[in-house]
Amino acid sequence: MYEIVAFYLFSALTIGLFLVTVMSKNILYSMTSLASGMVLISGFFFILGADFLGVVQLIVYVGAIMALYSFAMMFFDATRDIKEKNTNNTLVFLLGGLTALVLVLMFAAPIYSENIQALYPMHEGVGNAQDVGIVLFTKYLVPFEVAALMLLVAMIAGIILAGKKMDESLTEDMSADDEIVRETEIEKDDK
Amino acid sequence: MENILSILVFFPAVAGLLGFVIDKDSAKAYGVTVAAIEFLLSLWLWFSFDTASAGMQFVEMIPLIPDMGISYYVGADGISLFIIIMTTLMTLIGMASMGETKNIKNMIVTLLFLEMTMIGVFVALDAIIFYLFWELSLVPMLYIIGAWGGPLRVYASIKFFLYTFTGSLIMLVGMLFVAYIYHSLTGVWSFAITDWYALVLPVDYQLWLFAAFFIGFAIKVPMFPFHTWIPYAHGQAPTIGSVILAAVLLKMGTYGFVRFSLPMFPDASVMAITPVAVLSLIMIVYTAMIAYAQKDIKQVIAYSSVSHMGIIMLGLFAMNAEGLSGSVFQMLSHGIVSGALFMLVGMIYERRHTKLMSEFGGLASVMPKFAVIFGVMLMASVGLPLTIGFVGEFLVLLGFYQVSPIITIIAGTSIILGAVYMLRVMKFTFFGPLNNEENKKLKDLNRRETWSLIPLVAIVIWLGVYPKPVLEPIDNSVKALLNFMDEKALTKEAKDMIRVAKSSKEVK
Amino acid sequence: MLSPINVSLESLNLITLAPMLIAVVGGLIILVLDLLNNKLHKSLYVMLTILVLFIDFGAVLGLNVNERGFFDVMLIDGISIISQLMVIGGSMMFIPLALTSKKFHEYSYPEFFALFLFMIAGFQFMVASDNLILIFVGLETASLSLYTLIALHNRANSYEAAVKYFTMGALAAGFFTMGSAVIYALTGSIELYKVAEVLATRVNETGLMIAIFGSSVLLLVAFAFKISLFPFHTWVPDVYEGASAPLAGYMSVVPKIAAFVVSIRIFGMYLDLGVEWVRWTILILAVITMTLANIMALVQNDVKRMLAYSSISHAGFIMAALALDTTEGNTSIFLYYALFMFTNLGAFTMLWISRHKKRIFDTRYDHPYEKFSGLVQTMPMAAVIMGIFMLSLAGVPPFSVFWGKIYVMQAAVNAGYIWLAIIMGLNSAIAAYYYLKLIVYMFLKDPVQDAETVSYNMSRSLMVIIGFATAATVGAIFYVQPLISYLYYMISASGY
Amino acid sequence: MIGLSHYLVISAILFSIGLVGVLRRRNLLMLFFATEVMLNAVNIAFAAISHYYNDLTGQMFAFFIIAVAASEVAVGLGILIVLYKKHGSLDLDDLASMRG
Amino acid sequence: MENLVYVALFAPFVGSLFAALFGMSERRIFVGIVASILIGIAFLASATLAYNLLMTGDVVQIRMMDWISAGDFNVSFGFVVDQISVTMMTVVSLVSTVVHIYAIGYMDHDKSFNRFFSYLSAFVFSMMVLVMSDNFLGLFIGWEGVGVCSWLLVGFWYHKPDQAREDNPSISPSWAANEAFIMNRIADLGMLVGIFILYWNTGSLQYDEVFAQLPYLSDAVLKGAAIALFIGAMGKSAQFPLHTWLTDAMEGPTPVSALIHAATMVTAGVFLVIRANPLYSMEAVEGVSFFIASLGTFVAFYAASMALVERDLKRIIAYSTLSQLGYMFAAAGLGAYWIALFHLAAHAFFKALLFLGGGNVMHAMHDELDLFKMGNLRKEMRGTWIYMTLASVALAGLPPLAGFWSKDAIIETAFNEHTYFLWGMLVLTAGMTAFYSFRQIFLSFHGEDRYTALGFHPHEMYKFVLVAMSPLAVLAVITGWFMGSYKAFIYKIGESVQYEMSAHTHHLANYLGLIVIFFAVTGIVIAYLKYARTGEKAWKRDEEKEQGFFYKLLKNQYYVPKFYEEFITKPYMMLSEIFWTKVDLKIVDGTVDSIAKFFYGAGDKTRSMQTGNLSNYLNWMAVGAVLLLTIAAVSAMIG
Repeated sequence: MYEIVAFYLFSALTIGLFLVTVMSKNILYSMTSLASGMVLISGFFFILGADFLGVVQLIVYVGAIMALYSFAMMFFDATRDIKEKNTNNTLVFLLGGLTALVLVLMFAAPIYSENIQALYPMHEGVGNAQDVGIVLFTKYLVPFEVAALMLLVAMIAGIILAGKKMDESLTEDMSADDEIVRETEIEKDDK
Repeated sequence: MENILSILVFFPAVAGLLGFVIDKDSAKAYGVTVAAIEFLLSLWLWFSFDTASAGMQFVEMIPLIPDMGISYYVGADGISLFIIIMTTLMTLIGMASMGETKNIKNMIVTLLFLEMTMIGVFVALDAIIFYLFWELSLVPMLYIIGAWGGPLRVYASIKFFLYTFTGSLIMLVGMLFVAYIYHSLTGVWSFAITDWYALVLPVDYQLWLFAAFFIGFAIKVPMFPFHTWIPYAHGQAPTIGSVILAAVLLKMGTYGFVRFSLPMFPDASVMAITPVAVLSLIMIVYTAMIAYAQKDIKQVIAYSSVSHMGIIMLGLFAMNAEGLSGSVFQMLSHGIVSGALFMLVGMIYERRHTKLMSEFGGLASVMPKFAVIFGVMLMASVGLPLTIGFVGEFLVLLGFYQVSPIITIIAGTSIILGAVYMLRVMKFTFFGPLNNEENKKLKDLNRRETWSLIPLVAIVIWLGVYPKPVLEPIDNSVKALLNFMDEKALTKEAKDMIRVAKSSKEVK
Repeated sequence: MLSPINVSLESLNLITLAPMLIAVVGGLIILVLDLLNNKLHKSLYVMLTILVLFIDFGAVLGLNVNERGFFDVMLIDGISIISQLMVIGGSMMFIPLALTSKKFHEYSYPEFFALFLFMIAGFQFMVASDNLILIFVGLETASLSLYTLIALHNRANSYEAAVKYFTMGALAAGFFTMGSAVIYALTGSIELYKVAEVLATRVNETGLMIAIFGSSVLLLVAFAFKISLFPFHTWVPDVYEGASAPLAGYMSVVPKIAAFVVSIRIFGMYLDLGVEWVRWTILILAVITMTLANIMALVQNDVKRMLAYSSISHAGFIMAALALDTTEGNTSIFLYYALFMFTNLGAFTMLWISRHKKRIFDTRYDHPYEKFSGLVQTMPMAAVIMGIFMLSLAGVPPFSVFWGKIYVMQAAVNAGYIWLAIIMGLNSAIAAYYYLKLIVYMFLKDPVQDAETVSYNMSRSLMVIIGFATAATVGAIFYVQPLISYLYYMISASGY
Repeated sequence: MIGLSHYLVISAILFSIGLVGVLRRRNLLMLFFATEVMLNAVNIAFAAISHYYNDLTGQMFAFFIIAVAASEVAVGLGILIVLYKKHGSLDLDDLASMRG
Repeated sequence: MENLVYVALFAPFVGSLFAALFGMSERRIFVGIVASILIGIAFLASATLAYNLLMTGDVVQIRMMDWISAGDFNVSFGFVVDQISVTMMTVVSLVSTVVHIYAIGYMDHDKSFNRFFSYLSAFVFSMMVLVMSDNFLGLFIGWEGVGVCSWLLVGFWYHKPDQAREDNPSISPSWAANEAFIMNRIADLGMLVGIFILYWNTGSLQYDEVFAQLPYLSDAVLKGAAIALFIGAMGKSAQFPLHTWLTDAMEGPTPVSALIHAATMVTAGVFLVIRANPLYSMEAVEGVSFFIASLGTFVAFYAASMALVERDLKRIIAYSTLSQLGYMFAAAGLGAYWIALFHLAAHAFFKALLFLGGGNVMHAMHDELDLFKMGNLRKEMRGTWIYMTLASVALAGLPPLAGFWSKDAIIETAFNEHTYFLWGMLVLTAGMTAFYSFRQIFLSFHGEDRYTALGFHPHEMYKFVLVAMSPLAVLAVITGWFMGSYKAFIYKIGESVQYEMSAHTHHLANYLGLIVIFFAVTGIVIAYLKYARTGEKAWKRDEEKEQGFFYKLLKNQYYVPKFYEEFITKPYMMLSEIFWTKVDLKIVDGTVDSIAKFFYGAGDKTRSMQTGNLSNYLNWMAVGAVLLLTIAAVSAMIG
């Protein structure tokens, strides 16, 4: 019962919040609702017994990612309303709706099978974090390390892209923009 | 020298590579020397060729990609032998007579590469090697037309390239399919034509494959309605380009029919007689009429070329030794005659920078030598007996008469229509009063031009009077081919249609 | 309580990790070197990178076929070895392009080379696993590095390119994860060998087809994006235009090889299960891709952009081979890319050599066709070589790409898809036009520039690369046989 | 009782919302938000499947997805910064210098 | 003997080559002399051969070398000297010799003197090949060879400009040459077809082998071969409807007209029919033969009718040639091959003489050919006058000159075959012949002097030319006397050439002859009354009459050339233009180009898909994904 209530509550809230995220004209609302949605999603994780995941969700998403976004937002001075020209809302919603429909149809299929044996079963009476830890550091050690590498890449990327050295370009001779040496007519119809 | 074919193929290419370092002013001498050596080599090939044997000679085989069954596999028989010699000859003469001075070094190098690809096509016994040279030959030609051509040269060269390229890609699919069938029957990959000959294909496969090869070859020939690239190519190409194009490149198409379509798909070939004959008729009559309507001398010869190729096509599908031998012989004769005609037009073009008939008239008085040689070539072109043009045309018509008298008679109008448009050229260019002031100071052929044409005149007459040395080896190979087709044919209709020459023929 | 886990070091088969580790360590060394001395010249890093890759290459060569390692996460089968070799080999060929005579922004960063090596490691992980997680993480590692490398070219266009690539990549990642989720829901596993096993038992269950199809579509979208199939190809021209020429050339080969390996693993699985729908979807997408890209390439005014479209078209070509699901088809993928790589290397290097910091010929393009007009008169050798590359791309024998094309077409014919072979042939014919266009400019038009402007960036190492690419393009006929037999052996050994 | 399908459906709906966001957003930063929504939607699916199969793999996947999302944000923001420095705008519509 | 054959054959060839060596240099009189001598040698050789044949009856057959062999087809250069060919050889070489010598004088002032002899000798060579060959293909070589030489010689004065048809019915020498060549080519196709038919049914082209097979062939084949070969003959011998070229060919120098377009080449068609007499005498082809005879008769009359009103000296002679060829065909068609051959020979002599005489007049009148501008030339050109009168008498068929004997025999044959209509026509034509030949003589040599007023100062031809013409004059007189011995000579060849009048005809022969003579004399008398008198009764042009329908019809050659121009040449040109500009460029090439344009255009269109806007790209991606998903869902639910 508690699960049902929680599920529907969280569902309604996440859907609502994420709708705000994608629809709102105000970046602040958008971001706030995103953050709240993520918190609620960690709620799902807790319902589903994925405690560790829920915590990671909170820490990484709500903590790290949202923090990054808010810094970025400040940097971009994007607190004012965003003017977006949406030329083709019908298409967008049609696509979204269709996607939802097809995915729902897919998931409505008898996708779940009793016969499937869990490869890495959760153990009764063992905390989720422990279970996760064991699998993560045995089977998924390599992906884990690669993820570390990925984060390193992301870090380096972030640093050098945001770094001062990028302000001056060695690639482009800026003067070129002003004086085009020669205008050549492009022969469009030469066969 | 068992590997003379390889030498023939690669000598020009190596010479072409080395040609890059030759000084600009000596480039032409270099090119002519190389072409002359190549020509001598090809004569040597003839000399050491066993004319009595009908099979492949000087065969070389080096596996290149055994997993795909591709090997460097070359050989020559009576059919290819003379086309090779013609190729080397026309390259030599074309080069020697060339008046081009712009970027001469590039031209020489290009021509030498072109020569390699042309000879490669005619000696290849592996389908992929054939295809390789076939495609590669487009590139130098593209450059020649495009770089030294007339005002529409870019359009013409691209059209030439793309058209042929498209057709040959379809042909390539056909080749791949044959290889696949060969593999599924024997378990071995092979692109060797001689291996493919052993394949006995069901008739419906034959038809599809015939169609695939047909597209490739027909565009090259060029058969109606795939011929429209050729007026542009000829019209825009420099003289040397037209000479090589008409003399050699077009022969690749007809040669392909002999090498691939006929022996591999005998039943389909027999079934295709009527459609091919109809297309050939259209080529013969329709293009002859178009030639008549031309205002530009070169275009007349270009269209006449198509018309003559129609005769060759007709002979190929006569399914008897007379027609087929005649057809192969006609390839040589057309090569030499149309090559010479293009050279002649080029010479006048160099002097006057126009090819319009209306600009000329009465040239015979100021350029008698030119007029005489043009006249000889004209007569050969319209198939006058005792010139090279007659032998082939006569044999083709003779051969096809057995297949269909009506078609032969319509095709025979080529001797009339050919005369109609060629004589028109003669009349408007050489005869009549010499009215145009500019024409009055025209110089007759100089030594270089005369001496590059005289060998052709000599050949035109020699092979018209005594074609035997050439015709005999061709005939041997053709007879072997027909025998082979007859044995291989599945359907009775095909067996009936293919007429094997018998040495001792019963008299009715 | 959980019982303690005992894992023997041997069972981990750590050697399977060695190649990637070499690349990663190499990247770290470069970072450390930079920390110690930030005045080092780029040539040092280039050479270091090459050396690292050299060792990496050796390590891959030393791997045994069909081994698993590290709790079966690592999968070293034939295609993973050959694809790693090609990734590393391709990288080794492209990285010396940093040694231009002029300075370009990205190469002033030592981090560029570190990221480059990390990216290679990412690709290696991606291809050396059948675990969707590792594939995903490896893919993202490589992609994130690549986005950065593109942006590091440091001009407006390259940012734009990076943003476009990045955003679409993020969307593709979404589809990939969703697809994985469906697969996971279907089979309870994300390891492809296990997935295949379970799916084989479930494939006939009623009502499940929609999920199987759906999963294939979601994954297809993700990889079609990487491979650049229609309509997921839209990023390619812009990214190639925005990126530097070496990187564009690199992108046209190496990431695609990695993506193809994963595609072989995933879609090969579907095809083996008898899901014909996937085959037809891929075939149709492939055909549309090659045709449409060809058609769009016809009207391009910029050589690099044209090459971008051409690489889309080539990718469509190869994707069709993938749908054949035969050993020959799969061999042809690698053969094609190996041969394509040399030609593309050459072509993009030529563009790179001619790259200016100013846009002299056009307000927008770096390499408009006009730039090369009459090249044969000013730099005959360069024109001839570039011409050879173009002919090779057009599929004119005996240059390298032709052998790839003919092998693909033969594979199609052998699999009974003659119509496909014909479409491939006709597409080659269309494609010939735009390659010819460059040849026309180089050979048939009169020069508008002097040799200086075109050989602006020329340096000895670039000449070496060009020479190498030319030799490999021209001499393809001599090494195609060993290449085929090696590839065929490796692929059939790994059961594809 | 809440079954797997419930979670999957909510995941599907959230995924579609994310997609809608990706499609209609013109501001790059907000577009990035939408991609996060999509990834989160998938995470729900993974966690749910994991739960119902009693298998940890799904959680692993979700875990890595979060890691990837984090890295993407870092790189993405880095690119946005250089872009913003150059263009002074994050609007997609200003970003069409390369076309055709 | 074989050597003689080669001498007869190749002496002209050597002459031609010799002359060709100097072809582009200044006029050298010795070129003409050498060429003439070589032709003379050929004549001597031919004559020796003829004598030898007459004495021994041994037919010489030689095979020089292989020519074409492919498949089962095999043909070589082989020559046969039998009664038929030796007759032709002798006639051809004799007339040629005379014409060569004549030409030295006639072409005296032409700067292309050497070239002329080269062509002329080449023609003789071709003609010798034609008549001597022992197979159809060899004959075809000569056939085409003479065609080319005729083309070269008719167009010899190639520099003359084209004129309107009203001013000059032949338009220009080059035009006439082309016309001749092309018309002959049309007929040659027929000939080729005949050759094909014979080859595929008999397996050979050797005369003897082919003829040996004839009895075994089906009627259809025989008919086909006969028709096809005759089509060939029609072209060369200018039979209706392929006759227009012959009169136009008069644009060539007069020696050419004499040699080619009167004595030799044009008779090749007759020769072919005679040569193939075993074929034409087959019962199956009786219909064809009768058609030949009828056509011959028709042409005889038709040509003669046009000659009645012609003013151009040479064209009159050309019409008369045409008419006489009709006679020959009539004879050949009726089976009297030897008579046809005999008339051929006799005609060659007197017609050559006539032409050469005409040449003298032309030379004297500075190429003016209008009879109305001459008159009373006899006082200046006595020799020519005698020659021409002699030739005209022969042509008119008055005894005892050559024309009488041969022509009379033909007319008699028509009677003998009970084809009385043909006989009537031929007799009538004989009268017309006499009229127009004497009209020409009277208008030019008699009557009033009209040329002085126009500023002409005619003079007689060189002496040596007149001397050279004398053999022809002699032969024109005496040939007929040897008809009997010739009959004996030629009968040796075999049954098929033998032709005897029935006893009935033989009985009436004298009366028949008288009828012919009567008509001829009547024609001459009318001509005299109308044209030869002087003073008051002198002939005056009647402009009004010239507007009459019949006059105009005849004058315009029954509008046949006009018809050809309007209904063949012009439509052909138009159709060619349409094929080129409309069909080839617009449709065929247009299709090809439109395919290319389609792709290029499609590129331009699809290009706009690449908007550069990221949002669009994302849309594309989503559309693709959603579409695929939907299709997947639908197909999964269906299938």
